[in-house]
Amino acid sequence: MQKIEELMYKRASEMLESGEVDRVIAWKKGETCYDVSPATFTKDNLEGFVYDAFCGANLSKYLVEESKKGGKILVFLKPCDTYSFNQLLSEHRIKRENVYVIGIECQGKIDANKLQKKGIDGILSVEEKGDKLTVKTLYGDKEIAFEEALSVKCETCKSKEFAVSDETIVLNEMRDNREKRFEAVERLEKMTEEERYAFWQAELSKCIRCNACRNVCPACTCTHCVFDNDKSGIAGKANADSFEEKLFHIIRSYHVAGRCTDCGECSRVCPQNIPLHLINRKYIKDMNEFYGEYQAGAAVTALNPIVDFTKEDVEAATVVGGKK
Amino acid sequence: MSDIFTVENIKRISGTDVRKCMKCGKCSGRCPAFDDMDIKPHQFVTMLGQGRVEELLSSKAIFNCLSCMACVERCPRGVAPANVIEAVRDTVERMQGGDAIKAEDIPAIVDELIPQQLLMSAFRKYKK
Amino acid sequence: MQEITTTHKPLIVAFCCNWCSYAGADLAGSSRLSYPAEVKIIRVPCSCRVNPIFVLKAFQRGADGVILCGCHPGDCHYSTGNYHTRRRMALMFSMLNYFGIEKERTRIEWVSAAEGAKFSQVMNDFAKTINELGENRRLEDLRCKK
Amino acid sequence: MQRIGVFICHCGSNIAATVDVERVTEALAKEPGVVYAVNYQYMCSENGQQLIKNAIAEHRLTGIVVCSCSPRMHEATFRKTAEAAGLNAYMVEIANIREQCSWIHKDIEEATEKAIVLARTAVAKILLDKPLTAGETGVTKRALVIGGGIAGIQAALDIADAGYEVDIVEKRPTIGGRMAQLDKTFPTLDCSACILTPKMVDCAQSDKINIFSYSEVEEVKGFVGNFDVKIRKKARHVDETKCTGCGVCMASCPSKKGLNEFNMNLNNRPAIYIPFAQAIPNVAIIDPEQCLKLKSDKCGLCQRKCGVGAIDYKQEDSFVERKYGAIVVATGFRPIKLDNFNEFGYADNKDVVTSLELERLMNAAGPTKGTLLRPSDGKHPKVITFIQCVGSRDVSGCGKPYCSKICCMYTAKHAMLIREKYPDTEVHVFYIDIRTPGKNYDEFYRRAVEQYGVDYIKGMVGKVYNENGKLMVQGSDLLDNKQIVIPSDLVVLATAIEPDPSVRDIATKLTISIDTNDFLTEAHAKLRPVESPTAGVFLAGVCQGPKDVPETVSQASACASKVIGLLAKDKLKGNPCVSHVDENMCTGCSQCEQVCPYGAITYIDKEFRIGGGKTETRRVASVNPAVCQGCGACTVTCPSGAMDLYGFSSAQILKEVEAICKR
Amino acid sequence: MIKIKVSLLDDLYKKIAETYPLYLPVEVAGEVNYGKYNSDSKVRLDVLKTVKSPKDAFFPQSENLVKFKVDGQKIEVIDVREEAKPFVVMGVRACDYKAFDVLDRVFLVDPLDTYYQTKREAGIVITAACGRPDETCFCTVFGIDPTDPKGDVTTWLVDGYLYWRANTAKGEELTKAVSSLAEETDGKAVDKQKEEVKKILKKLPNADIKPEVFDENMLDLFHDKKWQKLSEACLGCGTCTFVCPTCQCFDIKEFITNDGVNRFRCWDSCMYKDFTKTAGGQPRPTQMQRFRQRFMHKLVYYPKNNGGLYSCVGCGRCVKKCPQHLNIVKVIKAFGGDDNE
Repeated sequence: MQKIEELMYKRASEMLESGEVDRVIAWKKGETCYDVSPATFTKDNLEGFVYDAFCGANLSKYLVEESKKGGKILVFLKPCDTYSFNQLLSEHRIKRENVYVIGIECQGKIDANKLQKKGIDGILSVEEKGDKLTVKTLYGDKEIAFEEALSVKCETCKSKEFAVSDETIVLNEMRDNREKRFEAVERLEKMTEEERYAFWQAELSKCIRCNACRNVCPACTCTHCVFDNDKSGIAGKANADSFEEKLFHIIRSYHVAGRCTDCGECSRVCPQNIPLHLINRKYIKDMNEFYGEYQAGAAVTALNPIVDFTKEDVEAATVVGGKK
Repeated sequence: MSDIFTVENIKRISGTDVRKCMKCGKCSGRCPAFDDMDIKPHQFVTMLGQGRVEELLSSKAIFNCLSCMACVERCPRGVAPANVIEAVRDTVERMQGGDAIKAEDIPAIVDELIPQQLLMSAFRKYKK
Repeated sequence: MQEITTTHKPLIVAFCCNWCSYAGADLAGSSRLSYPAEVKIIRVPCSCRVNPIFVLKAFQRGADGVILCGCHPGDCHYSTGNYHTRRRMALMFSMLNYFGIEKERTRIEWVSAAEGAKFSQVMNDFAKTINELGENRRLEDLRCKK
Repeated sequence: MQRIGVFICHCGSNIAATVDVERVTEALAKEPGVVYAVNYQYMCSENGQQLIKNAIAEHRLTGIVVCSCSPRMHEATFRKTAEAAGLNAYMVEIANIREQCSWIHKDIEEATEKAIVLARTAVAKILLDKPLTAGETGVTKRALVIGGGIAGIQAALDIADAGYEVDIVEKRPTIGGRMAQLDKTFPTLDCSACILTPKMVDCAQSDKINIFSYSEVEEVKGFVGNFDVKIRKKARHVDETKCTGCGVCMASCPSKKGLNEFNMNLNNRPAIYIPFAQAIPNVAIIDPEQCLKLKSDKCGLCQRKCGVGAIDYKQEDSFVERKYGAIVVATGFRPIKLDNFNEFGYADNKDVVTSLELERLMNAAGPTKGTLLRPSDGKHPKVITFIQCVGSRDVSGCGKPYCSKICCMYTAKHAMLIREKYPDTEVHVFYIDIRTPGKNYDEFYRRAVEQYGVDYIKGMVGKVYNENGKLMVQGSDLLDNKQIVIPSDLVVLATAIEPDPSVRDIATKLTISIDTNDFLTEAHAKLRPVESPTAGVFLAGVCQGPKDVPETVSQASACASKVIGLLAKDKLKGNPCVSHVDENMCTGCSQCEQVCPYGAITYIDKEFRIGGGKTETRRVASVNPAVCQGCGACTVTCPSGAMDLYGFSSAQILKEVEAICKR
Repeated sequence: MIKIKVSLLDDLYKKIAETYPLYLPVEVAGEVNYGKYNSDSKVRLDVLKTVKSPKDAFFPQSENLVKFKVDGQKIEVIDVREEAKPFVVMGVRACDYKAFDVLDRVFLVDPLDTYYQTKREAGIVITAACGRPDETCFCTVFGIDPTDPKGDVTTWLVDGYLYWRANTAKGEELTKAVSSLAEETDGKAVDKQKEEVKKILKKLPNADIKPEVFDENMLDLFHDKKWQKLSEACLGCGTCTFVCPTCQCFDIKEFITNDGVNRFRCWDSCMYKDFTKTAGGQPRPTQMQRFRQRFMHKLVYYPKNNGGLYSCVGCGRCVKKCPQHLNIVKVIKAFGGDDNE
C-alpha cells in the first residue's frame, strides 16, 4: 500500500503542478491511525495525503458538488467506487469532462470497529505485516489477521475491475469475494417469515435515523429527499414508531434499487452497524434472478431494470407467492 | 392394457404437440418413404391427435420410416411427425419385449465401416 | 376462557386502474356479484400510478391486506404501465416478505373490464386469505391503532 | 378554506334500498370541510342537477362530492353541472356507492358504513383538488405521410382534398410503392397501373401535396399538433427542378448492369434511370454504385447529353425541416427473403419465382413486355405450379407466424390470368387452406376453379428439384392421400410479406411501438385501429398488419379522416390530469424519461436561485402536457417525488388511504 | 460502600425492576444501547460506551406533547402527560452524567421544559465508573473524573463484584431495596482500580487537547478560514448529534393518526440541511456553516451563556461514530495548531 500511496502522491503532485488538474480528491490523515477523512488537495497543500487500509470511504459522491465548481478534478477511485461514479454519470450528476479518474489498487479495507468487536480496544496504531495486523493499544499490543478486520463491504467485494478510469495505479493482483456476495441474503431467505421478521425488527430497532446511510449513499443524490419533504407524506426526523424504521429503510432501498451499485457505504457508516447492505442487496439479487444479471454502474448507458420491462416478466405471485 | 400404450404416453415420448399441426401436408409432401407407408406421416399426427392408437400400433409404416427427419425439418408449425412415428415404434418394441433378431445372432462386428448404432436401429426397424 | 368479544374486522385496500380493473369492479357491481365490504377501492389512472409508499401507508394506517389490480399485461391503456407495475411490485412484495411480512398480505391481479366475475372472485378469495391471516401486526403503526 | 357540498343519490331504490342515505347524509355533514350535505332521488336527473347548481350558488361551494354510481357513468355529467354553476369542472369527485357498495352488499348496516367511508374518502380527495384547466396548443395545419405507396397516396389525397397541406416522404425515387409493381388487381382484374397512376398524377398536380421522393425522415421532435420533422433528401445527382424526364440520359448511359429494382431485379437498367414510365416525380436518378462518373470520374456522358443541365454529380444529401400537425405512417411491406426455404429451390432455379416477380413477368411494362416467358430460357411455360403459404403461418422460426392474407387471392388471380391468356397452360395450386373472406372474394377463387379449370391441390409441397430441365414439384395431395410429383416449367411461390424494415427506425423516431413481427401497434386493436398509441401519429396499410389494396385504401382514408379531424381544430385541448414536475426537487436523473411511454418528458438546463444572490444551473425534467396522457408511471419512478400527477396527486391518494383506513 | 457479586447482578436488576422501570445498557442485534430491562434483556454493564447516550431517559428521541382528537368537525385537546413515576437509569458513565448537567441548563431554566423536568425529577441515576477507557475518551479535558462519577448511586465493576455507593437520599433508598443481595466492603479494590485507570487516562491520545483556544474572539473564530477545510468531507448526517449526550436540539412535528393528530417533538440535528428552516429559507445554507454552528455552539456560545461550561463532555462518541471521521477533537486541534495556517 505504501508504494501505491507514493505513486498516487506522485501523480497528484505532477498533475497539480502541470495544471492538468486544479484539485485532487483523496484521503487525508487523521489524528490516529484509522480516522482518515476524504479531502480535497490543491497545488499548495498536499499535506496529510494518505492511502492505506483505512481509506474505505467512497469518494465518488463528492464529485456531484465538486464537479459543479468548475476546474478539473483528479479523483482516486477504488474498483468498487468506479461503479458509483459511472452510475452518477448515467444520472447526469457529474460532469465527466471535469473529472480525471485514476483507478487505484485495493486489497480490501479494514474497519476499526471490527477490531473493537473482536475485543481490541484502546487502539493507538495499526501496522500491517503481511496478512497480519499488529495493533498497539492502551492495554498492550495485539495481533489479528487482516481478513478478520476486513470491512463488511470488503468481505463480499464484488469486483476488482474498474468500471471507468482514465488511468490506473495497480501493482499487485487484486482479489474479489464475489462468490460470497449473496450468501447472507440467501441465509435470510431461508429463514421463516417469523425469523426474518424478528431479525429485522431487532436490527432496525437500533436505527436512530441519523441519515448517515442516506447521506453517504452515492445513489441518494436527490436535491430534496422525500423523507425531508413534509409534502411527501412520509417525512420524518425520528422513528417515532417501529413502523417508521421499516418504512424508511424499505423506501430508501426501493428508491435506489437498480441504481445501487452495492458499494457498501451504508453499512460502513451506520453507527449502529445495521447490515443495511443486505436490504439493497436483496433488490440486486431479486433483479438478477427475475430480470437477468445487472450491475448498476457497469455501463453508463445500461437501462436500470426498475425502469425497464419485458413482456415476459415474471408475475409477483410467482416470485413472492402471494396466494395461499 | 398397460398405460404405456396410451395416447398420452406416446405424446410424451414424441415430445411434440400434435395440436400445433395445421394439416398442410408438407411432411408427407417431403417424405422419401411415402409410397411404402400404409399410414402417411401427416396421418400419424392427425391420428394420434384423434387417439387412434390401435391403428398406429399395428401400422407397417413405423418400420418404413427412414428417420431422415425431413418432415421435422420442414414442418412450418414445429410439429415433429418423425418423432411421433418413432414414439409409436418405441411403444411397439416395448410391447413385444424383444427384437426380431436375438442378440447372440449378431456377429460382433458386421462391417467395420458401419456404425454399430446404425446396425442396431436397423435391426429394430426391419424386424418382422 | 371467555369467547373473544372484540373480533378484528379486517380491512383491505384495493388500488384499481381506471380502465380495466375499476371497470371490472363496476361490472361485478352491475352483475350483483358480491364481495366483502372490507374491500375498499381507490381509483388510480393506471396501476403504475401506485407508489410502494401508498402500499406501506395503507398498512401503516391499519390495512390488513393490499391488492393492486390492473389491466392484463399487454392491454394497458397506456400500453406499458402495468409492465412497470409488475416489476415494481414483484420487487416490493419480495422485499416486504424479506422483512418477514406475510406474503399473502400483498397481491397483484390483472382484471379486465370484462372480468366482473373474476374481480368478485379475486376479492372474495383475498378477503378470505386476509381473514385467516388475521390482524396485520408486522407492519402496523401503533399510533394508528387504538 | 374549501367549502364542500356532498350530494347523495338514491338512484331510485338502487342505492337507497341498501344504503341508509339519511345516515350517510348526516355523517357527511359533520365531516371537516363539508358545509352542505343532501340526498335526492336521482342526482343525474334534470332536477337533481339543478339541485346541485343551486347548492353551489347558495352555499358558495368550492367543490362537490356526488355519492352515486360509478364515475365512469356520470363523472362527465356532474363535471358539466359544476361548470354550468361556475365551478371548475375538476372540483368534482364521485363516491361510487352503487356498483361498489349498494349493488354488492345486502346488509344495510354494512353497506351504509361502507358508503360513509367511500364518501369520506372522496371528501378527503377533493379537499386537495385544485381547479384544473386543460392546456391548449395550436395545430400546425399540415400533415406528413411517411411512405408513398397506395396507402400514403390515398391518405395524402384525402387530406389534401379537405384543404390541408400534405407532404409525402418516400424513400424510393418514385411514389407508387408495391401497387405500382402489380399487374392486375383482384377481385376485378383491372390493371393496377390504370387505377394507381391517375392517383399518383393527382398527387403530383395537387397544389396541396408536396412529394419528397428519395427522401427519409431523419428526426422527429414535438408532439401532436406540433411535430418538428427533419427530412433527409438523399442526393439523386439530378436536379429535380430541371429534369424533364425525357430519358435521353438513360439511352446514353454506357453502364447497363444495374439491376432493375422495379422489375424485382429480373432485368437491368442504366446507371441513370427513371424507375418506370409513370414515375412520379418523372425525374431521373443516378445509381452511385453503377455510375462510372461517380465511381471513377470517367464518363460524364449523361451530363453532356442532358439538354436542360439537370445532371449534378456533386449533389449531396440535403435537409428540410418542416412542422406538421399530424403524421401518417404508411411504410408498407416487402416479400420475405427466402433464404430459409431451400426446399423450394428458389436460389438454385431461375424458374422458381415469387409472386411479385410473376407480377412483373406478366406486366406489359415488365422485362418480358407482358408475355409470360420463363426467366431461364425465355420459353413459354406449359406447366405452372403455385405454392401457397411459403413462409406464412410458420412458427418454426424460418418464416412468419401470421397469415399474409393476400396470397390466396393473388394466387387465384395469377392462375386465372394465366389460364385466360394461355389456355394451353396447365396450372396447379398447392394450398393448405383457402382464405377468401371479402366481397366477391370467394366467388373469385371459385371462378379460377370452375371457369378456368385451375387444379387446386390440398396439400403442401415438400420439395422442388430440377430433373432434366424440369422442375419437379413433390408434394402431398391430402385429399387423395397421395404423394404427387408435378413436373413443371415454372414454380411460383406465394411468399409471405413482412413490414418494410425501415419501419423499425421510423417507430423509434416517432416513439410508437412495434410488435414481435415488426408490425406497428395500434392504440387499440378494435376501437382505435388506425391510431398509434402516440397522439397525432396514425397508421395506414401493411405497416400495421397484412392487408390487400381495398383494405389499405379504406384504412388510409380512415387515417385521413382522423388527420383532418385533428387539423380542423385550431386548438387542441389536453387532458389536464397530467404529470408535472417540481423543478426545485428534480435532480434530472432521467429515470422518468425512461418509463414514459409517450416521450413526454425532456430535460432542460435551468437556472435557479440558491440564495445569497447566487444562481446555479441544474438539469431538470420538463413535461409536455400536450403529450402526457397521465398514466403516472413517472411519479413512481421519481425517487425525490418531484413528479406528481394532477387529479391523482400522491398527497390525494395518501389522503384517500388514510380516509379509508379510519375506523 | 457495599458490593454485589457479578453472578447476582440479574437478581439485582430484577429486584430494582420490581419497583421501578429500569433502563440500562442492553445489547440488541450486536449493539449496546440503553433499553428497558426485562427478563430477556442482555445487560452489558461492562461496555464502555453505549452507541446512544442515556439522554433518552430524560429527553427521548421522540416524545408526544399533546394530542388533538378529531371527531367530525369537533376538536378536543388531550394532555398526554402522565403522572411521573420514579424510574432508574443504571450504568451511566461520568461523561454522560455530566451531560445531564449540560441539558439541565437548557431545559430547566426559563422557559421551563416540564416534559424534561418531570422525568428528570423522577429519574434515579446509578452511575458507573470507567474501568477501561479507550482511545476516543477525553473527558478529563473537561475536568471530569471517570473513576468516580456522581449520581444517586455510584458503581464500580471490579474483580467480579459490583461496588455500590449511595450518594443521595434517593440512592440510599435504592440501596435498602437491594441490600439483601449485597455485602459490606471497605472499597479498597475500588481505589486500586481508580489508580490504575488514572494511569491510563494520562496516556489517552486526546487527553491534552485544549478547548480553551475557543475562548478567543468569537468573531475571529467565526470567520476563520479553517472551517471550510474542516467541514469539507461532512456528509450532513445527524450521527454526531444523535450519539452526543449533550446535543439538545429538537423539532416539533405532527402525526395524523386515525382519530386525530399527535403533536410530538423529536431530536433534530443542526447538521441537517433543513434544520430551523423557515418560510424565509435556511439560515445556514451551506454545510460549512452548519458544521461551524455545531462546534461554535459546543465550544463558544454555550460556555458564554453558562459560565464557561463547555457543552462537550469528552465522551468520544463522535470521534468513534462520524462516518468520515470529522470530530470535535480535530476541530479543537486545528484551532490550537499553527496560527499561520
